[in-house]
Order: sequence, then C-alpha cells, then structure tokens
Amino acid sequence: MSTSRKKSVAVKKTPAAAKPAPKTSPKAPTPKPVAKAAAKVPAKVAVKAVGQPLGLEEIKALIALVGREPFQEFEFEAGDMRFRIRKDGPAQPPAPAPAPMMMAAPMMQAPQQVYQAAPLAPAPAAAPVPVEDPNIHYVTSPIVGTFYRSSNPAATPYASPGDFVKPGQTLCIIEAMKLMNEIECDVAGEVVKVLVENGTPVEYGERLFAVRVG
Amino acid sequence: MSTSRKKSVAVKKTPAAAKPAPKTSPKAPTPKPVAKAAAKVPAKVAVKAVGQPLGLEEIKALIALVGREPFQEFEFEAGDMRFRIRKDGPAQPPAPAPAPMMMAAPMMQAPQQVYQAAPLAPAPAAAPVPVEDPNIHYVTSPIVGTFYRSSNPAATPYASPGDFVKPGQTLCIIEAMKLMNEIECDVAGEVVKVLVENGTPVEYGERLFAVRVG
Amino acid sequence: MGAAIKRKARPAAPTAITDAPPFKKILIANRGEIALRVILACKEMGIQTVAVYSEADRNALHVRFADEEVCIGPAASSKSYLNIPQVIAAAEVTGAEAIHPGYGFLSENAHFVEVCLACGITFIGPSAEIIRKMGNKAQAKATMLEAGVPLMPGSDGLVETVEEALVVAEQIGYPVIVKASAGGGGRGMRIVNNPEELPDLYNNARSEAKGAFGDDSVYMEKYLLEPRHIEVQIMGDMFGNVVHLGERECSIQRRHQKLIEESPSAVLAPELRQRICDTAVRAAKAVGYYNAGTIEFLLDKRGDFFFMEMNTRVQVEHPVTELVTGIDIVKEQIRIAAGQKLSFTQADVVQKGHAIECRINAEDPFKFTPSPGRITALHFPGGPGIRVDTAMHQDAVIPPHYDSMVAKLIAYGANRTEAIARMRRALDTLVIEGIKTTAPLHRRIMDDPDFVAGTFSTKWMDTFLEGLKRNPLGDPR
Amino acid sequence: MGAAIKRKARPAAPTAITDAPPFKKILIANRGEIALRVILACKEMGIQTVAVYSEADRNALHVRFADEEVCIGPAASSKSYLNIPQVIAAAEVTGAEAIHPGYGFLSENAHFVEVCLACGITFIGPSAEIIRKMGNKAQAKATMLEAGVPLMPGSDGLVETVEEALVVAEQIGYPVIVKASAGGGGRGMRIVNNPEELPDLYNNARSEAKGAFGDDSVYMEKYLLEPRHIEVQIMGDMFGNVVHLGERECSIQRRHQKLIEESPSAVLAPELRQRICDTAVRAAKAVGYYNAGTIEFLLDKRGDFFFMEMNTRVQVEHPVTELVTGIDIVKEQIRIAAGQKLSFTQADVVQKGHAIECRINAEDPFKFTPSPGRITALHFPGGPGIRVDTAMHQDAVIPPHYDSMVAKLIAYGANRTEAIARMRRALDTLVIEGIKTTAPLHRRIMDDPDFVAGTFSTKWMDTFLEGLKRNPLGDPR
Repeated sequence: MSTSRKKSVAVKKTPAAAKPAPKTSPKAPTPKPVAKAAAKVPAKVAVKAVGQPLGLEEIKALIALVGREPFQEFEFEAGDMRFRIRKDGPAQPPAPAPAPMMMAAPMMQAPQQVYQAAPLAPAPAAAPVPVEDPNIHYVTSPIVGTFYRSSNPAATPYASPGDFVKPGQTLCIIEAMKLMNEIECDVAGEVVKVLVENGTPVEYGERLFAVRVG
Repeated sequence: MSTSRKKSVAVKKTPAAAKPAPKTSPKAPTPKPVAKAAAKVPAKVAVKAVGQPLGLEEIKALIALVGREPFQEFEFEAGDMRFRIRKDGPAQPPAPAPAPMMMAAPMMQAPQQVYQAAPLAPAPAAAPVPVEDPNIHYVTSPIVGTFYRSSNPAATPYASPGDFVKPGQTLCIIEAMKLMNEIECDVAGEVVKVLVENGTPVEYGERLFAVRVG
Repeated sequence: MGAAIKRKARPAAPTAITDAPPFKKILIANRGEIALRVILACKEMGIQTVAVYSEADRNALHVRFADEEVCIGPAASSKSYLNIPQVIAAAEVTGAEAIHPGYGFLSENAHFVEVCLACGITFIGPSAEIIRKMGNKAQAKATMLEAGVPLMPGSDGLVETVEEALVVAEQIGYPVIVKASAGGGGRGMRIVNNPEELPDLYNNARSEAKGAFGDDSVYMEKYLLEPRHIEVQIMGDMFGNVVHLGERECSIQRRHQKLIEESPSAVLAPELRQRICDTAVRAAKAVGYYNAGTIEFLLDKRGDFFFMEMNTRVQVEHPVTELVTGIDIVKEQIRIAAGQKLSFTQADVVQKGHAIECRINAEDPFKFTPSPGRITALHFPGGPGIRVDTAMHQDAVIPPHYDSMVAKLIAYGANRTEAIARMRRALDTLVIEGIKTTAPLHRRIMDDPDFVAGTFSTKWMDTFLEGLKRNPLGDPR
Repeated sequence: MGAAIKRKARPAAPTAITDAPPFKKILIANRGEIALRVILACKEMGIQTVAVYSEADRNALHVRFADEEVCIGPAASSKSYLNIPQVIAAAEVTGAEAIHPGYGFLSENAHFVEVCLACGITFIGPSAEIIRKMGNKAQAKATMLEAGVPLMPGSDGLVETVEEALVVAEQIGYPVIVKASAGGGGRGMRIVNNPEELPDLYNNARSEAKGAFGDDSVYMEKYLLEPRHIEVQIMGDMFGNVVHLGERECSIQRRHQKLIEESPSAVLAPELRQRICDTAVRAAKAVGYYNAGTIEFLLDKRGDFFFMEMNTRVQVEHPVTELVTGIDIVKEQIRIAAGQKLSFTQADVVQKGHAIECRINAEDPFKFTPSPGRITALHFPGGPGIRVDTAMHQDAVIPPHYDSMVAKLIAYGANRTEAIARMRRALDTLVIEGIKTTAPLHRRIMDDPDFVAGTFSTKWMDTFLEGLKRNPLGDPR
C-alpha cells in the first residue's frame, strides 16, 4: 500500500471534448515501480553474473565484504556458480521511519491502516524501510484510467520537470469511462520527475509526479 | 531427535522364558520429552556438497569463515557443488559446545545427523535451548518394545536410583517380537532416575535411564 | 518506472486443446476464493485474466494468479470492489472484453450491468432487466405467480398498514412472517404468532428495513414449521434453452446464512425432485432467464414447496453441484455470455454420488465473532474426494473489511455416508492456525445424529447451538 | 517424561455412519504421501491409526495425523522403515491388528508378510506365496505362460551363457533386451541390436545385476519399438472374486521411472481395452490373487500386448483410477484384508471422465539432480477437478534419505481435453519455493503437441528431453 499519499488529490471531471491521444494497450512486461519492488525484497542485494566463476580467494573476499555490509541477504550466481547470503537477525540500526502500525481489532473505529497480507514467500522480518527524501511529495492517481500529460497531443504538457506548481493546479488528465479527469496538485513545489509515460494506464494510488515541496 | 545418545547401546537377545508382566496398552497423552523440543531449534549449520570442485580444506576454510561472520545462512553452488549454511538462532556468542555438523549430502558416507522438518506451526526462532546437566548421560532405547525393569514381576529391578552401574551391566529388558532384549549400560555412574514406567511401551531413541557419569 | 498494470511473463503459447476461447480477456470484479475460481476457469479456457484489488488485497492470491492486476481503491468495498467507475476503467485500460462479477459485490447490481453494456463490455450474467425483475422480491413473486410457480401463501404484494396486515394474517393463518421487500440476511424480518403481537412487530420490521435498505416496504407470508431450504441450479443460454443441474440442500443455516450445503438432498424422493426441478426450469423460462441462476424453495414436511427467491448469479455453493454432475458451472457461464449455446442438454445432466460443502469462516466457531488476522500455519486436506476452494495461503492475512469466509471445504463420495466420512477426516486434517475458524463447529455437526440421519430443517442450527451451550465439552478439537 | 508412544486427544466418538470397522487399529509401515493416504482411508472407516517414523520424519504429517506414533529408528531406511523387527514391535506395543505397507519399503517383501502372519498381525495385501511367485520375474512369466497370458517373445527362463544368449536372440529376432531376473529401475538391463555387440552387453548386464541385487541371473526378450506402458488395476477378495478397474497409461517415463499417468489411455479402442483388462483378470485369477494389484503390459503399435510384471501392492498412480471409477482402492484393500467380499462387481465399475497424475519430485526439473531442503513457500492448487496427495507443508524439509516425490497432482475432467487444461492451470497455480521441483517439466509436457495428441511411447521422454536441451527457452515458468 502506498505510504506516501498524504493528502487527497482533487479530481475535476470535464467532458471528453479533446481526446489527447489514442488509448494504448497495456504495456509489455515492465519492472514494478521502485517502491513496490523495494517493499517486497528489501535489503537484498542479488548479483548475477553469467560466465565468471570465481576462485576461492575472491569468494572469501566477497563473504568478508558482505559481512561488513548491512545486507540481509546476498545471492551470487556465475555460470554454474551461485551463492547467497542472508542475515535474518535484527542486527541493524533502527529504521529511520516508524513501522506502520497493524490494526488487528476488527471492531475499532475507522482503521486507517489495513491488514496487509504477506506475499507467499515473505521477506525477512527485519527489512528496513527504504529511505525516501522527506522533501519529495508524490502525487498519486486517485482513479484508474489512462494518463495524459496534456489536453491534446499537440498541446504543451501541463507540468514538466523543473516547473513550479501550486495546489489546485492541473498536473495531468486521467481518462476513465470516456471522461477526462483533471488531476490537481495538492502541494506547492517543483516537479522533479514525471513517473508515468504519456498515454499509459495507471492504477489507483500509483505515483504520477515527484514534487520537491517548498 | 535425541542428541544425547553418544554411544551405541548393546542389545543381547534372550528367549522370552520369563515374561515379566502382562503387556499394557499405550499411555494416555503425555508431553513430548524435553529433548525433542530442544532439538527443533538449534543453531544449525548445513553443508551440502555434491561433486567436489573445491577441495575439503577449502570448504572447511569457507565454513570457518562463515562461522565467524554474523550470517544466518550461506549457500554455495558450483557445477555439481552446492552448499548452504544457515544459522537459525539469534546471533549468539559462540556456543560452549561445538555445533553439530549437519551432513546433508545424500551421497556422503553414513550421515549421522539428518534434516529435521519443522512442525507445521514453527516454534519461535529464538527459543532458548534448555540447559542440560553435562554430567548426566541418558541411556536410550535402541529398539521399540515393552520396557521391563526386572526379569520377572517378582524379581528385584536390574537398576534403581542410587545404584552404581558400569558399562555392560544389564539395566532393563525390552520385549519385542516375543524376545526379551537385555539393555546394557554404556557408561559408568550412578542411576539418577528411571524415566519409563515398568511395563510400558518405548520407542526408538526414548530415554530410559538418567545416569550421572563418574 | 512505469505502469503497475502489467502483463506478467507468460510461458510460450500452449498447444491449443480447445476451440478458440470465447473471450480473449476477462476482468474479475471480485476478490477471495470466487475471484480465484473464475481465474482458474479462464486459465482452463485459455482466456487472459485481469484481477482488480483494493489496497488491502495487494498480496492476495487472485492478484498473484491473474495475468494482469489493477489496484482500484482503498480497502473499503464502497471505494473499490463496489466502485463501478473504477471497475469499468480497469476493464478499459486493460482491454478486457467481459467482466465476471462472482457473487456479492456488483453481481446482482442491474445498474452495473447497464454500465457494462453502455461501455461495450460483456457482463457475465443475465440482463439488467432480469436482475431487476428478480431482485425485488415482491416483483419476483408476482412474476412467479404468473408462471404458475407455487408461492408461499401470503400478501398480494406489499402490506402497507397494520390494519391490512391483520386482515392478511387472518387469511393465511398464523404464524406469519413479515419481510422487507428489499431485504436479505434476516434484516427487516419478523415472525408473528398471534394478532396481539402483530402491530409492534410489523412496525419494527418496517423501521429496521428503512434503516438497513432505505426502503421500508414489507410483505407477509405463511411461516412454515420445520421447512427445508432446497434450491435448484439453473443454466440457460440466449437461445431459450434452460436446464436444471439438480437441487442443493441448504437447510443448515444460522441467521439465514448458509453453513453447509449438499447435493443431492437426502430427503427428496425421485418424483418430488423431478417436480421441484421442473418447476424451477419453468420459473426460469418465464423470465427468459439466461446464464447461471438459482431458484430457492422452501419445502415443508408434507412435500409442498414454495418459491422463495431467485439468485441471478453463481452461488457460493455451486461446487457441490459441479461435483455430482461433472459440469463446470463457471466455464459454462462464460460460454453462455459469449453467445454460445448450452454445451449439454437436460438428458446429459446426471447426478452421481453425493457432495457436501462446509463454509470455513474466520469466526469463533461457537460465538461467531469475527476473527481476522494472520494465518501462521496452514494445511488443507487432500486425498480422494476432497475439493478446496480458497484464496488463503500461509502468512495470508484475513482483512476485517470483507466477508469472513476463508475457504470452502467440499467432500465428495459415492454416497452421503462416504461424503460425511470424508468431510470428517478432511476437517480432522485441516490446519489453520493464527485465526479462529468455524471448522470445529462443522466437525461437531458432522458427528450429530440428526445431521447423519438427514433430519433437519432451517431451524435446526438454533437447536443444535443451544445444545452445544448446554454441553460444550470444551474445545471439541 | 514418559512414553512417546501416545494416544492423542480424540473428539467424542462420532455417530456411527458405517458398519463396524473391519479393524480397530492399523499400523502404517510407510511414510510420506502414501502413509497419509492410508491414514485418511482409516479415518473414513473409523479405524485407529499408528504411524511409524524415523528420526528424520519426526514432524512429518503422517505422524501428526495418526492417532499414535512410534519412532522406529534413525533416518536410514534400512534401520527404520525396512527394519522388520522394529515395525512388528511397534504393532505389538500399540496393539495394531493389521499393517498396511503402502508401496515400496516392505510392501513386496514376502518374508515380512510371513513374520506378520507368525505374529498374528494381518498384512494388508496378498499372501507371501503370491508375492514371492510374482516377485521373481522369471517365475512370474512362467506362471503367466501357464495361464495363457501373452508374454514377450524371449528366453525360456534364465540365459546362462553368451552362447545360449546368441541362440535365443536369433530365435526371437533383434533387437533384444537382456534383463536382470531380480532387477528393477533399469539396472542390469541392456538393449542389444546385433550379434556383434551381444557378448559384451550380456556380460555387462550380469555384472551390473550382481552388483545391484547380489544376483547375476538374467533373461532375454524381444525389444519392442515405440511400446506403450499400459497397466490394469486389479482387485480380488479371498473368495475368488477378481475384477479390474480399467487401465492406466504410464508411458511417460524417464529411466523406467513413471512421471505421468492417465486413466483411461487415450489410444485404447473399447475392444482392445476389454481384451487387455480381461487378460489381466485371467492372470490374477491364475495365481489366486487377492487384494489390490497391478498387471503391467507393453502394448505395441499393432495392438499386441505382452505381460511385463505384476505389482502386488497399491501403486503410486492409483488415484487416477479412483477418480474415473469413483472406487476408493485403499479402503477396499482394508476390507479385503479383513476377509470381506469385494464391495462391488465388475458391472459396477464404470470409467467416467479422464484423470491425469503428475508426480512432483524434489529434483531439478531438467537435470533431475535431487533437491532436498526446506519448503519456504507452498500453495497447492484447488478448485474443480484437482486432487492433491501429499504430505508436504510449509517449512517442511525434504530429507535426502528417501524417495524424492513430494506430491502427486491429479487433474480430473469430463474428458482428456478438460483434464489437460486443468492440469495446466493447476501447475500454473502451484507454488513450491525453497526447493526445485519437476513441476516446470510437467508444465512443458502438458503443452507438448505429442502429449496433447496422445501420441507417445515409453521412449518419448528421451526425445522430449533432447528437444528441451536444444531449445531450453530458459526457465519455462
């Protein structure tokens, strides 16, 4: 679940007068966004090199190296050779961000956090939360639809990296059910990155823009 | 699995001339012996080697190295070789007794220790190993059968608490398949406790007598 | 970086073993075991699947096993699984041609069916018109009356005043039951034994109905003693063919929630079975029904049966029918929605053997308080005659937001005796730790002489639970 | 402190739903899925169970689900599961009246059967005499010849010299195969294509047989091209009744180890099926066979079939027969051993639908190297038409001491097409992490055009694996 969505994002519905671009079909396999991947396999470094078996001395060096590093798990594979190191123990410094509280009482009022099922192969228990820049705010999608950066293919994008934006300003359009939904910014700051390609589908809660607050 | 059986126990078969007592039915639910629970969560080091790209000395060097590092698990594979080391317990100061080496290679000679499956609901990882008196030796049953303390119901028990026993001395009889098997002591010392009631069934590896060695 | 709506890596295209799939891609607008059940059917047919999920279900199995996945909202059903625009948008962005609604959520929502139609998406189920007609109970009864289906003696439509209620009750004879027109799950429902208590109970029912459904219209009918809940599985295509797949016995209920279902019923003589099933087919034909549906009857001690309601979707308990007939109801639903004719005729439907389903809920087995939480140890029974429909897995967490059912345990045997024996040992070898479940309750029921004899009614559970209170025997497991 | 042989807490005595159980208590002299399978059968029949286990299996499911448990030795099979005095003593101290041997281990050990008899314990299987007669292959063939069962053209008993081998080979025609009399699993076996290579190969076979079985006697027979392995499930009681439960197709083998089994065979015309099954019944009657047994035939391209061997125990692949006939073979075994008549006649046996079993082994799916270890994540498929026979569970550890089979995945469908579709999706929704398994190999086979068409022989796997090497496509999953 997204932990960065601190504020709701306003949606204004406008008729689909100017359809920005033809809808594209879902993309071919793409890696999960960084945040997702990080949540599932934290603190794990996997090195995979085909065709380079190591000698004993090099393996020893690697082991010693990994021992000094704050890794939870280490995997190595090279040609026929493969190895993996994992450190389950809580030998880490405390995570900078507080762990999300899991609400277990079913009768409690309006639980904001929800039960989160573990994936079938759970990550090690002591996985540290990836460090995120506290000054970066992510504008996320409040709806499912197709993401467009401008009102029509010929128009200038609503927002590009380097632009300064303010609350209420339209950042993009998400088309759903033939309606063009303008997505407004909920903070003031500088657009650092556009995280979704024009014309691609987005799901609920997906990060759209990284904005440096200030 | 019993970890206390350090030596094999001699069995002498004698015909069932004097059946000591009528066979009793199995007992009502009893807790598992302590040793079983303890055996479930040891610090565990598993080495598996199939084929030998590295020499024994090199493997040993690797093991020693990994042992010094705060790893929980180490796996290695090269060509046909693959090995894995995992340390389940919390990263403790070195144990006073050397950790038993778990030989997992199916092809290796006479593996004494075996893979141990976890129960369905695994015990907490950091379950402390119960401290056992190092001077107490447990004589365990080498066979399945019915345990009798004496050669016939009227006779004096072979061994009782307070008795001093020596290697080769008969401690009890276990009846199996109509044969009376004399179970001999494998250490010298003082019988501290008889752990099984007369006339009850025992399984392989079950503790029969506690003997204070010396 | 990029869209989280992804196409997973797929193996090389398998050798075709069936005709061209009726759809290329289906979105499943549901969660839990039924979402997984539909995904399995699609996989068997070579159809791509899109899972939708709330933030609480990110690691759910229906998400893992679908080809694509779309997060459609936060945990609350109203903002995710019941959110029509989000579901439709998910179908649009993934290019799904059809939506399977499962049961619950949007499955009997006529408006949703209309939106699908407007957006060019096939709804896997009957038309909005049929759903609307059968969804309102008073209207459904009027339709059935016209079709000559026996109805419970009762009011001719709604009962709008206490005075009218008193007259109707005299006509049909006490005890009577007052029911909310829009009702379900026992809410807005009152049993009245005599004229004295009628006014208060009538008014209670109306105000409860108002609160629960925003609609305080009620009707009245005869209240049967020791009735059995017998329902008939119907399937129809768009060419007017309607067949039945035999009956299900669902009398083991608590507060109108089914706990155990069987097929066939232990008490129906062949002639009576034939009559009930034929009536169900007649009822379905009367409304031009197509796709899967269930007609529920109450059967009284004398063998009279009365129409209760029609469910215009796949039922939770459809597996018992699948096991005794060998017909895959979900796959047939998909074919029908694609405009194909029924793949079998009435003559092909043969009930063989006996199947029993126990709904395993994440609840205290005797107090029925919900027990969400993390599953710390899990083992589902296997071996001969056991089917498990579930989306649970080790370390899965049962969220508190949804239905408490975590698994359906279904036992099949050559006869009822073998099915019960298998259900007993399946329950004995079921391991679910970390949460409480109703499995121990089911185990007790399987041992009960009434259950074994097949002598029970819809009121039997109340008596049984009373008995358990008097003789709890601690934890029966 | 106290005896570890314990009686677990049991629920209140269940309401009897069957006749008195044929035995009060049975000991299962096996481990893994088959031990659990027998326990499930006993539970269904109201029979108490005793599990025996080695120190490596202390946390195994067959131990957990038995009523009593006895540790009988260390991990090595020779000191535990094959240790006859320990097994018998375990039956004695627990008061078990009968022993079910499962398959493998002591199941075809005639001496063990005699010891059981001497100790007053019922062995669930045929007599020691029958086992001995069918266990020695040369003797089994002589018996079958007498009964008029077609034998592979071959030597008349043992072939004791190279000179004799050359003469016999000329008589039956090349290619021929030299086989160890006590053999199995491909050891002591050589295919000879011409007289030139015969002397060396003959001698190799003998010395290998000597090394493997301590017995270097060999015989020779015709070597068939593209043969299919067809076997017939037999059941007989002690009153001379013998029936067949139809055939199984087991041609998908690697090094004589079956990987996939089906029932019925995709290629048998009804007339041929009838002829093979009748022959099997005749063969079984010829030795006065009782309990469950399997007669294995090789079927050549022209529809000629030849007796291979008889297995005098329940087979690994018995579930496919159970699914298509609805008969519980293990429960029937127990009834027969108790002296009951067969509970069904030949006319009651009807093959309906199609079943396929994939053996999931803890092995590298393409190199077949063993992969013991801990299972870190586990999900078995469910839903319609899927049966799973396994003793695996999350965090279970596959010990390196025993057979590598960790689960049997069995798919049932109305026809072979549906069974294959279900097996595909079952394999797609099977999750076993922490060890390698053969599931990806099975998934590949299910997609293969030859497999889908049903055109394969016992040599097909070799070709298929060669093809995979040339076109590995990386990890097929």
